[in-house]
Amino acid sequence: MTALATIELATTRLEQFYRQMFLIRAFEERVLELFSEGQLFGTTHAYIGQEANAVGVLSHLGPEDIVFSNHRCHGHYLAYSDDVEGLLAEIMGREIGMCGGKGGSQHIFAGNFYTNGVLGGIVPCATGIALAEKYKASRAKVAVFIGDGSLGEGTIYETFNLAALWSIPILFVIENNFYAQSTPQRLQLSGQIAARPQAFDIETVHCRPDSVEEVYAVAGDAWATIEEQGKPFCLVLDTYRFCPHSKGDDYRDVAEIEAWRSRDPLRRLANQIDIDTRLRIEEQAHLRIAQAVSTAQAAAFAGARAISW
Amino acid sequence: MTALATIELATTRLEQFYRQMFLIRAFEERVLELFSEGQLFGTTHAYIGQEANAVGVLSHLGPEDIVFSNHRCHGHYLAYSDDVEGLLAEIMGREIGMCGGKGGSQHIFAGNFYTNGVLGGIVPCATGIALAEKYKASRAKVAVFIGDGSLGEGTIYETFNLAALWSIPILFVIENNFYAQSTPQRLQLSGQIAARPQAFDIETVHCRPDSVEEVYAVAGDAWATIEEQGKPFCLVLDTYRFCPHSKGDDYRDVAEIEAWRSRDPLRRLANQIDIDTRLRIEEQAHLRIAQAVSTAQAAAFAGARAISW
Amino acid sequence: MIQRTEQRTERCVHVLNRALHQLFEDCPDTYLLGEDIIDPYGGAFKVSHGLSTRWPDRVLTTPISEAAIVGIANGMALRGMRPIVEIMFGDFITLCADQIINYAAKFRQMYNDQTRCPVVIRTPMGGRRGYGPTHSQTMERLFLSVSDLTILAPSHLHELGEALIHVTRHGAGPTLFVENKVMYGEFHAPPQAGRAGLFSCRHLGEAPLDTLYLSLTDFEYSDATILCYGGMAGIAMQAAEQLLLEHEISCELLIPCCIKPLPHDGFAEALERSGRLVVVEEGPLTGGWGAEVAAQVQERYWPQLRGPVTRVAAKDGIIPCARPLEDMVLPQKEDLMLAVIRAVSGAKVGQL
Amino acid sequence: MIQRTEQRTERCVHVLNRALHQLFEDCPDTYLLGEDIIDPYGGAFKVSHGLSTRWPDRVLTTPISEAAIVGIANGMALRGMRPIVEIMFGDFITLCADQIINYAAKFRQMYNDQTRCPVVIRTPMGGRRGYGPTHSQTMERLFLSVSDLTILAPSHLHELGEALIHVTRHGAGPTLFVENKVMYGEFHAPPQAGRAGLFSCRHLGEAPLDTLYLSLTDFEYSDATILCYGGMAGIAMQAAEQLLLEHEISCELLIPCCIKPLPHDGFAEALERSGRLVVVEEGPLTGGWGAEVAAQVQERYWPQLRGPVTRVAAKDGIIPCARPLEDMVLPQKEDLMLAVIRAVSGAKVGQL
Ligand SMILES: Cc1ncc(C[n+]2csc(CCOP(=O)(O)OP(=O)(O)O)c2C)c(N)n1
Ligand SMILES: Cc1ncc(C[n+]2csc(CCOP(=O)(O)OP(=O)(O)O)c2C)c(N)n1
Ligand SMILES: [Mg+2]
Ligand SMILES: [Mg+2]
Repeated sequence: MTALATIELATTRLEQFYRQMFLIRAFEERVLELFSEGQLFGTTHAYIGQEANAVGVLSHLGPEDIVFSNHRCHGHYLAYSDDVEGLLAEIMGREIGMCGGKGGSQHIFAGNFYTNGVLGGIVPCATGIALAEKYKASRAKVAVFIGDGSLGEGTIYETFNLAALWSIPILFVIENNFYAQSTPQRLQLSGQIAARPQAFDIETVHCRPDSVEEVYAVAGDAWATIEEQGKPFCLVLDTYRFCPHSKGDDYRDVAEIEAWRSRDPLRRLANQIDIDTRLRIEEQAHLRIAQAVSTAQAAAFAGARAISW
Repeated sequence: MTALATIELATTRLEQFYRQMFLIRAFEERVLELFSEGQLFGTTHAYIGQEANAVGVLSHLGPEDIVFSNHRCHGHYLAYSDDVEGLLAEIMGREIGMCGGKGGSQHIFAGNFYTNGVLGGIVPCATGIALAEKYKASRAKVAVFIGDGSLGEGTIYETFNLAALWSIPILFVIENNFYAQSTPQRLQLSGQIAARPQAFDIETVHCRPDSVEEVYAVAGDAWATIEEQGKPFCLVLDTYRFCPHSKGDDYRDVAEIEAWRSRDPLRRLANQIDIDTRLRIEEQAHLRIAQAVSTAQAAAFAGARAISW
Repeated sequence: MIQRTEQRTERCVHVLNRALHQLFEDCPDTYLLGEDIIDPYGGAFKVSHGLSTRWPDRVLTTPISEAAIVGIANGMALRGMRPIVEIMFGDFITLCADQIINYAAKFRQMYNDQTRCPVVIRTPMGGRRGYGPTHSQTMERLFLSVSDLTILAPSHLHELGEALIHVTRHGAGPTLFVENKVMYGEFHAPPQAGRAGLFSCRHLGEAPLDTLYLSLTDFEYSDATILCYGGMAGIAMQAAEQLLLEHEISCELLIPCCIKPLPHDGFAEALERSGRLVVVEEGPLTGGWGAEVAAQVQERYWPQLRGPVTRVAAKDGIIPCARPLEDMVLPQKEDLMLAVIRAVSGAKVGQL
Repeated sequence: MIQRTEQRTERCVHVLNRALHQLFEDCPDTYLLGEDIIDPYGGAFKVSHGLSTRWPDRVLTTPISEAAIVGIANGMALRGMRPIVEIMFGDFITLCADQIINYAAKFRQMYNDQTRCPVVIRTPMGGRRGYGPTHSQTMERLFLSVSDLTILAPSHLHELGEALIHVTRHGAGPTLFVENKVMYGEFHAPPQAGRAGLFSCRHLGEAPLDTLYLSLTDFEYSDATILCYGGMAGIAMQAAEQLLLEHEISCELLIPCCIKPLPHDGFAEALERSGRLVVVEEGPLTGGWGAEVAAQVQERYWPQLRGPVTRVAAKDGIIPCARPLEDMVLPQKEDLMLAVIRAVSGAKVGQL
């Protein structure tokens, strides 16, 4: 490949990253607005600030690859599937949601993408999926996203042990945003995060990426290692959410939030992209989201017809 | 203290150790016999080979101190309480057992000694006990015994995290006998045992003691550290059971068993004790056990009278 | 609709919060453990608000470790403390099932009555908030068969704060204290001078765990007895009012605070009068509270019964997120009214 | 005592073992996960004996991690495999309650019927072996209210091997497969040519999950219907024989293989004839299987009933270690006989 071609590819990739990250950001902001407007019912956990993780890790995946996510799943789902319409309709409780309005914000499924709102238990399930794919020799990649707070759940360590023992090829992505709901890490986590998977002989990389490219690079290495060694791998990504835990109150230090905001990978990436392209991307995202909202609003509420399951 | 006094004290202590260890060994052998004779019902897990752990760790404790044990609890209980009679009657299902025949071999309680036959869950319970004693400022020592196989249970890691976070003074004793029932360690444990508590910032010492004095010494250091620092401590003791897991089959390599038998801390200790003393100790133990058996046999079966709870 | 007369001064969440403050003041052995329970957040439903500011050492905010938290509280209870655990959503009680069933509820009996484990596990249950399949369940049914475990599930009519204080201070064994999520926001409306809204009210059994016995006809006439608890109390009262006004069907209500063991207070009198029992609960039909109630009632009050005990409950299955779907799954006032009408008219399902 | 005629060739544990071998041979997607299940040990109760020698890659002996094992099997099932998990003792199923209730049994419905999680969880239940409070329980009752979960609990009369094969190959959702511990050692005694010992036998519903309908009087006369499952089947048969011989009370037996959802096969006919139902189970009385059965039966067969449905079960509380205590707690033949005599004579508890 010529140097120029490489640069072009890189540019295209950065644009692609920006398209995805911006879409997630705009989507989540719109969802929070819809909540304030009283158009949504229940709860939601926005991914604002963490977009680089989903995009950087999942850009290595195709539709045959598998993702298991948690309560904060919108970003992962969009990075994986680009299905703005299905997700928004689902959150808005519409029949045309990808789970017919039954799952809502935290229980979504489509293709090879799974979530569950009960913390911890997704980890053995995802690992079982990876084991099945190993037996099938499908070569499908499997990633599971875990919050730092979820590391309180014992099932995760049971699974670390098993994944290492049985050489199950899976990527554990720990998104370390330093909070579990209202609880700062020092009140809920002893020792170092990376030491935990390592104690079970799981190769672990802990980093504080400044950009999506950096996430993309470490994730690329992680996927390559998994592919090569047929073993589990753990990636700990320091990150931060700029929004409250769910819809509600946020008691974090404003200076802390601002410090992290000044490192916002989305803003950083924006500066790397030429202004016309950027505006086009942003416009398109807003348009898609607006259309998805209209479509969902026009669609029947789930339950307008009789339920069947 | 004069040098002579020190030696005498040491001698007395060794004799005391021998008395306790021999008692446990003889007790367990007698229990297994009673099983073969069909005098017992249910199941039992003998402590044969591991006596040095219970005696070395618990000789630092008084009756106000607290122990939580597991399915393989007879040795811990005898080292702690010397209550041959209560335990034997309990195992034999007699009303005069310390739990009136309700608990049986794996669910015993007396004073400050607790057990439960469901693996893992004893660890948070014991840690809660230690927390209560911390709040009460009772200075009671608290020990919990964990088998290497039980490290499969996730609750243990949840508890490691909490014990470290909250500086709960408790001694986690991991008796690493390299097997979980029929399963050798390589099939059930990834990484290094000591790395696990360490990953939660729990100070951990892993050793392979050859003698009860060695256990006594490392345990002494552990108790001192706990006392001094007011934090949890983990002691990993390599050990081996010479008997089958419960009553039944044993498929372990005979050479392996023999290799460990040749390091039997009880035999080693026997050689350090003058022959008359030794014989006297052994005779006394056999006598006590025989009497306990007779007493239990003569006692009413639990349930001869109506139950009440 | 009918004007209600009860005082609307305080929401139930605040009553519970006050009770915790009271407990912490009066009983130095009380501790609270749970996720996100310290100030300024004060718990996902704010029940523990203000507590950690006053007693920072006795309010232990925890990692997300439901099993270990309950285990630790069990240990504290074994040593004479009076720990309370808050499980953030009742749905997660599956994670501490082992600690409740094989530990807390077994210690006393298997240790031959030589010890006690009086741990209190408080947790919000129930739907109608759109939280979806894993945050809306009514899970107390899973523990109905656990010996030695007491289950309290007060309604907005009960002295729920007193109940919490009582069981924490005097409970002899483990207690599951169920707080209905919708109830949190409801006004506390304990009966005043024998009245609860339009109903005459009697208190049966010992306060503060008493069963409330409600009648719209001064206990003179009753076509059917409705048995309910917790979040269904308000719905059942509305159903009873509407049944009387629109259908001339008179129902008495029995609303226990303690759902396990099942107190039979009032059963004999109520069934003597009505001969019909409709049990309503927010949890799913199959294997629910109503099953045990029906089994006991038909066995003990057979001669009084004019028809089978009928059950109104959530449809078996997940609780969906979308509001209309959730409404279809959870038991509504109309479902209860229909069941009562059927019971009274002796009609079979499908005939009405 | 009466001479039995059934063939005494094979113990139930061996039937189950053969079924697993068959499954592994026929169905390459079948895996077994559990503690201590590989050869030479072959499982704590030897049900998996020989399996790992033939299929070393498909028999996964695990660490002591009940929750993660079920979770991993759930994941495998989501991807089209047919995993079976062995939980060494049913008592430990509390540890995987979350994976069963909030994962396996929820996936299909909360994902809007777009996926399936056909995991099979096999586990021994029951006492009478002196294993004490944490190794003798009958825990299936805890899961009776879990939608989408099927619970099978065959007796030694059922084609239990076929049932295991069927549900593993064709189950559409999660299944809890309960193996009574005492049954393991009993001889497999499927009815032959319409006879099961002294009983005439009909097969109701679809094999191999059929309900067995037994009569000592060729379905001509019945004073009471006994409903039971699993390890209580043999005891119920003995009780029925003795009731007829010594008390001239004729009982019919209904013995389902599937206890949830509850099949009503035979209920109408049996109750039409007897008008009385006695449900017997090894688990504790309160909140047990019998509660749901009683609730359903009194509701649906009210006109046929001559008296209340009565329940015979273990006494609420722990299962003690000491044999005589255990015997007092668990339901015995005599308890069942007494209950039937009372039901037939219409006597109240305590009057006999
Ligand atoms: C088993 C369980 N316990 C508690 C909760 C409630 N809860 C939802 S999100 C959350 C915090 C999770 O923190 P973390 O894992 O760090 O993820 P983050 O929200 O930071 O992305 C909690 C406690 C839950 N959903 N499941
Ligand atoms: C939760 C639970 N799972 C399984 C068992 C069955 N079991 C009893 S002892 C044992 C092996 C324990 O191994 P380890 O912890 O190493 O202790 P050891 O027997 O070697 O002393 C097993 C699997 C149990 N009692 N509890
Ligand atoms: Mg976090
Ligand atoms: Mg071991």
